[in-house]
Amino acid sequence: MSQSFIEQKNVHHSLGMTDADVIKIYRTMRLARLFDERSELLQRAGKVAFHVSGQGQEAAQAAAAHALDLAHDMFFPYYRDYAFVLGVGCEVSDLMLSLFAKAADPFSGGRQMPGHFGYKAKRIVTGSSPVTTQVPHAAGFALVAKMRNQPSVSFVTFGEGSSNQGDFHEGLNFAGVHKLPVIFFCENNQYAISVPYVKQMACAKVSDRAAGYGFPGVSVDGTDPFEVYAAVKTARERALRGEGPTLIEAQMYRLMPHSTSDDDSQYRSKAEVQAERERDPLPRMLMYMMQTGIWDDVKEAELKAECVKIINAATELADKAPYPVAEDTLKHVYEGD
Amino acid sequence: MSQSFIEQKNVHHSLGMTDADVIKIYRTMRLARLFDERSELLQRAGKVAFHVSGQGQEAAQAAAAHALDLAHDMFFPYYRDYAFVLGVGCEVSDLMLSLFAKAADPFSGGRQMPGHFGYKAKRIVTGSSPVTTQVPHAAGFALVAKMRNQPSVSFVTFGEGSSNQGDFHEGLNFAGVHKLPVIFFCENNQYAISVPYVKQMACAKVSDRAAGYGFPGVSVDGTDPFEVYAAVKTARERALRGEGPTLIEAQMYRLMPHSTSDDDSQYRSKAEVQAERERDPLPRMLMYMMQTGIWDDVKEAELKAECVKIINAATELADKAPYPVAEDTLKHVYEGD
Amino acid sequence: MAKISYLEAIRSAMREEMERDADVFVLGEDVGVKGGVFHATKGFYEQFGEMRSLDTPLAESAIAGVAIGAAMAGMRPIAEMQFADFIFPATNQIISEAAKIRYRSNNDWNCPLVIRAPFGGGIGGALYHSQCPESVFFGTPGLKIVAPSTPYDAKGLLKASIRDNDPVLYFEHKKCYHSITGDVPEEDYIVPIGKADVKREGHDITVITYGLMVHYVLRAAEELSKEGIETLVLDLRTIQPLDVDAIIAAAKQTGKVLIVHEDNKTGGVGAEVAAIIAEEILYDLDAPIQRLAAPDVPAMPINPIQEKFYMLNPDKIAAKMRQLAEW
Amino acid sequence: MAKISYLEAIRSAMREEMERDADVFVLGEDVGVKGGVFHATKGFYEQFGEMRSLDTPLAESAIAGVAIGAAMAGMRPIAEMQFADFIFPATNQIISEAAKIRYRSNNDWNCPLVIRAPFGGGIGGALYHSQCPESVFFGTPGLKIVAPSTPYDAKGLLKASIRDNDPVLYFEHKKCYHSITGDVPEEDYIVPIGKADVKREGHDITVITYGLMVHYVLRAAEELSKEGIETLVLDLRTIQPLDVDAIIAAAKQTGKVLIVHEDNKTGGVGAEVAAIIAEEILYDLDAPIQRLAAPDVPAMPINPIQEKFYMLNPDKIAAKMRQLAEW
Ligand SMILES: Cc1ncc(C[n+]2csc(CCOP(=O)(O)OP(=O)(O)O)c2C)c(N)n1
Ligand SMILES: Cc1ncc(C[n+]2csc(CCOP(=O)(O)OP(=O)(O)O)c2C)c(N)n1
Ligand SMILES: [Mg+2]
Ligand SMILES: [Mg+2]
Repeated sequence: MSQSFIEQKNVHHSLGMTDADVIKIYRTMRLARLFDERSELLQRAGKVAFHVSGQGQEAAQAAAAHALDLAHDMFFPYYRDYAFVLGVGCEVSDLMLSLFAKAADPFSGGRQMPGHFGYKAKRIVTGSSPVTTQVPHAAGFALVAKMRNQPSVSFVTFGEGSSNQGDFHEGLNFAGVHKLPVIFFCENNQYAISVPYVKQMACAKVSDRAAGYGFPGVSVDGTDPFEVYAAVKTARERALRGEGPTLIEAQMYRLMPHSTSDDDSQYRSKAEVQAERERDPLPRMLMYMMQTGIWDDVKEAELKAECVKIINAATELADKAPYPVAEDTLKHVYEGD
Repeated sequence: MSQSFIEQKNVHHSLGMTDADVIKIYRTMRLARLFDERSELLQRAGKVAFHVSGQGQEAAQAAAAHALDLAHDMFFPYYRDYAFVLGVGCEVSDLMLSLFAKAADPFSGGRQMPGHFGYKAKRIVTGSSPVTTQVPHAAGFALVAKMRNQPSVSFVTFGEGSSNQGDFHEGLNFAGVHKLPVIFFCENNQYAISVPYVKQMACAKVSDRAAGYGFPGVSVDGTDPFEVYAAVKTARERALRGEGPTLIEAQMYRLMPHSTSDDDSQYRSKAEVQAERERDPLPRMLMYMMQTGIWDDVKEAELKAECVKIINAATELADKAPYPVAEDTLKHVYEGD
Repeated sequence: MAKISYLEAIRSAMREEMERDADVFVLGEDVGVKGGVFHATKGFYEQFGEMRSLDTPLAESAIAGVAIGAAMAGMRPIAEMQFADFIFPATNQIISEAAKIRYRSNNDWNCPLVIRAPFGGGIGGALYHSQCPESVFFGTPGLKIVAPSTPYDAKGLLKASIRDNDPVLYFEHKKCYHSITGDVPEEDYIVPIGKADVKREGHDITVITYGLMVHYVLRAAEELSKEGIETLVLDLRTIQPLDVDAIIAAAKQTGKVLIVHEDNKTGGVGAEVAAIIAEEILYDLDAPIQRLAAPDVPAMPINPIQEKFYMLNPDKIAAKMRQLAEW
Repeated sequence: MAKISYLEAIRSAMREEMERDADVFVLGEDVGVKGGVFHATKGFYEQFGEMRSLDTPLAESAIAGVAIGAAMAGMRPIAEMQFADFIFPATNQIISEAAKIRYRSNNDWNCPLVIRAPFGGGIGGALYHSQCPESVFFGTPGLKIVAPSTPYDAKGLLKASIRDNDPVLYFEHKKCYHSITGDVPEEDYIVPIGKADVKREGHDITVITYGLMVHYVLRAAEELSKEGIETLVLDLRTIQPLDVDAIIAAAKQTGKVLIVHEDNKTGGVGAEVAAIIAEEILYDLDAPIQRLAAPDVPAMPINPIQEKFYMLNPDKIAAKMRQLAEW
């Protein structure tokens, strides 16, 4: 619940970040939020079938993306990571094409659900629905980086509920034994669908789990982009020095229902959600930038307008884009088919 | 490497144990060791095909068994736990029948490998070869004990290598969330077949893992029966009070190759094994008992003779016992067949 | 008799068994407070309390493994896999443990466990919320596998599964939940595991199927009936053990057999059904044994064009049936 | 040509591929310092160093999952499951991930992975060191599955698997390791995935099989030859994708087909082979399609009486072949 970064005026300078860095992160957050809100609308309007929201998680995602090396690192995002994938180079139109399940969807050619990323050109590794399978993959890429002596770090995200899967344990353990360059980034949004944190695990923090793998675990305020940025930077440097993985827990709150198929009033109160809206990273980041003097109402209006234009254009493009061809269902089971 | 219990004269009194308790534990250890040695001989002589040894692990196993409630607790031993199963009421003849794969083998009717226990009358739950699957089962029994409000604790053992399996993580987490009465007992004998501890996990102690599940983890000298006894007693009381599980790591050394199919000179030096023989719990327990005055050469000779007699009788019985009937292969796939 | 939905049949089977037998309880992701993502356990938390409608951590191997432990301890757990696609992390517990507990212990222990798993597609679920994973478990002795198509069968088979003393995988078709309704007796009944059911009599061709496809086949059969072709429709209901007698009888009746399933063709349950017929009554056949199933691709895409291409439907089935009838 | 064992064929295939291509490496439990519990990777640690013969923690899902990651990263990992029975904890990684990576990414990513798994029984391995798990993975599109019977095929298929750009499950029969030797060319060669092989020509009956059973069938065929019955023996070699053309040709040649496998009968690969024949060339058959396989029990017991009862052998096979010939 730290309000610290808002109160402090120059957190970002003390972290070696320029004003432009901050604006870039904010822009990513803003774009992701607008995409997310638009997706909700499109779903409610019956234009698309399904959306899974990342609202409340944008600060952590955008800041983490900004702390990574887009030319060398490898990314293993999970389904809420719109801000993250925008931060590492995806376009809103990519997200929209995926949301509409159109042929030009770069993640899967309209095959997978929205939120299932994968884009080799952007160093995003293909992901699936069964949670946490990507965690050992991230270790596998890191193993190869170590074998080939490449300055590449695997950055993999997952929810806190997913840290209860066997693959979490096995993946972190493998990376720990071989001191692999991996950042395990848990977006702890307090719920696994309807199951609250206390019914998921009995340790106080997800980061407590790192002790079992012999590498550091840190918990940060996931609504504070600067804390997240600093933690990811530190973890990345550690990884590059050959000292091995870090488990980062970014603590936050899932502001929306689990997905458009979920009714969260079945398991949590409106009051709880309302209270958590106080920590919504977007207005707080805006306040920080205003207070710091690098932002003002005019710039905000301009940005908003620019983002809306992007979203509108992407929506139109995706809406009009063709679906895949029926017979192409048979393609790409094996090489050459 | 504590020599402490040998140096102290009345460790057992300070733990509330009688002399008879100590002698009972020692007898179990002795019997298990003799069974183990005999099995090695039988295998080398071609009388049986395969043996997996528990030598070096008897103190922890026998002491743990002695700390449990044989009328209420449920046991989930792993394949090296001869001293443990003897301690909870199995006979050497049971072990021999299983070693010879005879029809009267109470664990499996000659179906499973030796070291695969399971005996409802003795509260031993059936186990298999794929490691660590028994860990969630132990949580399941403990869940039922909690539901039914029974004073029953699940006691489950496994090697340190097995603590890297997904089922370890998922089982401990489940038990932690629901504060179930389970004692997770890791027999850390330093190797998973050929793979030494440092190549299995990067945490200093297996017990470090408990932090990730929100319950205590303790490491004890697994060659010291009193340390083990005390730890298991404490964990059991905690479980019965409804405070949840404990992870106990008993540190020890596998004195023999992984199994009779293994040649350990391929991956560890004779010198290392020789040095570890110094910590062999059997002579040390004997020394303690001698120094404490509850044991002497005559009693030792008597016990040895009694044990050899038991082993001989069991060997003969098992050797002569009939194999299962061929057509019974088809039985017990489902109820009633 | 009351007309209820397939989902309500499943819910009421569980509810009644839980009322009847204190050893029955449900566990799984979101089955407690929320009442299940499909609401199969709606109201259970309120009626039976937390411990009998237990929200678990997100860990399928633990859900299966803990349930196996509880079953061996004498309870009758019903473990829910949120989607059948997510049963795979529990494979080791199901195949190495549940299936082998009675056998390996020489009948000393047993495992009265039900694993419910919503399966099947045609609901815009994409690759990982549409799969038919039954063929992965089919052929593992020690497991029973059922896949009902109607509310009557769903309720009766679930009750039979809960009362069974061996592990049962219960595949329920998501698309049937609300779209299929049917009459169900007010009084307690079971549908025995291992018995197929003739859902329609006919003397021209035989179609053997299960799950959602039963309804599509019946629709196709209606269509063909107008053309003068009468179809015997055998609903397997239980996939393992297969009702060999019923399969043989149904095949013999017409001598022309088509096997239809939603799962992909190669290595599916249909292969075994075909093999049994080819082994037992080859000389009674008047046409090659046909199979109609999904294409051999990993799973169905989400976009509506390709989902439709992937999924069978009454038209595709009718076309194949017509072909067979004309053979 | 050199006469080498089946195990040496596997080892030399890996060694030569690792010498040829720096992207090839092995990982698994005990594959490094010890050289594998069956010594399949003996000497690799010394020749290629720790990173290319990597001892992993005891965690099959990680072995598969890390290997999948490495494969997507451009390497050609060979992951060893110590026993095929222990492949099940990795099921989710194999079925949900490896098999679907190319498809779900619309060809953007691929997964050139080999998983080696020693399978099969008759070696006193009991329930959990004897299993034939191929039918669990058979029918999952996106996977290739091979199961060679001879040193020549073992070496050639392993090389082909390593060079393949999709995931391959390589089931090697433990009982063949030392008991089967055969000629293998000195020079580099591959055996293409997807091609069955006629191991013996014959015009009376056709036996289709794979793995260890190839040798038992050949021995039975010898026996029957003395009685004047000539058997065509088709070794599938690749289980997925099946060589449909070769199956059809072999079945047509004699019109009498027996399918033999060590795996239990129901839901085995034999069911699909039978179904294909019954679908494609029913009218060319002179006898019902027979299957001979292990009984439908969870796995084989360790005691020698029941292990023998469970396992097929040349005598049991010959008896069934005789029956078919006399049909
Ligand atoms: C193996 C598996 N089991 C179940 C599901 C269904 N499911 C999708 S998301 C989810 C909850 C995930 O919670 P968490 O990891 O905390 O991530 P969050 O959704 O909260 O971001 C569940 C149970 C799944 N996708 N994969
Ligand atoms: C899932 C699984 N994978 C592999 C094996 C083969 N295996 C048997 S014992 C063993 C090593 C176990 O090491 P650890 O857990 O430390 O127990 P220890 O044998 O040292 O007592 C292995 C790899 C197995 N039994 N189960
Ligand atoms: Mg969450
Ligand atoms: Mg060990």
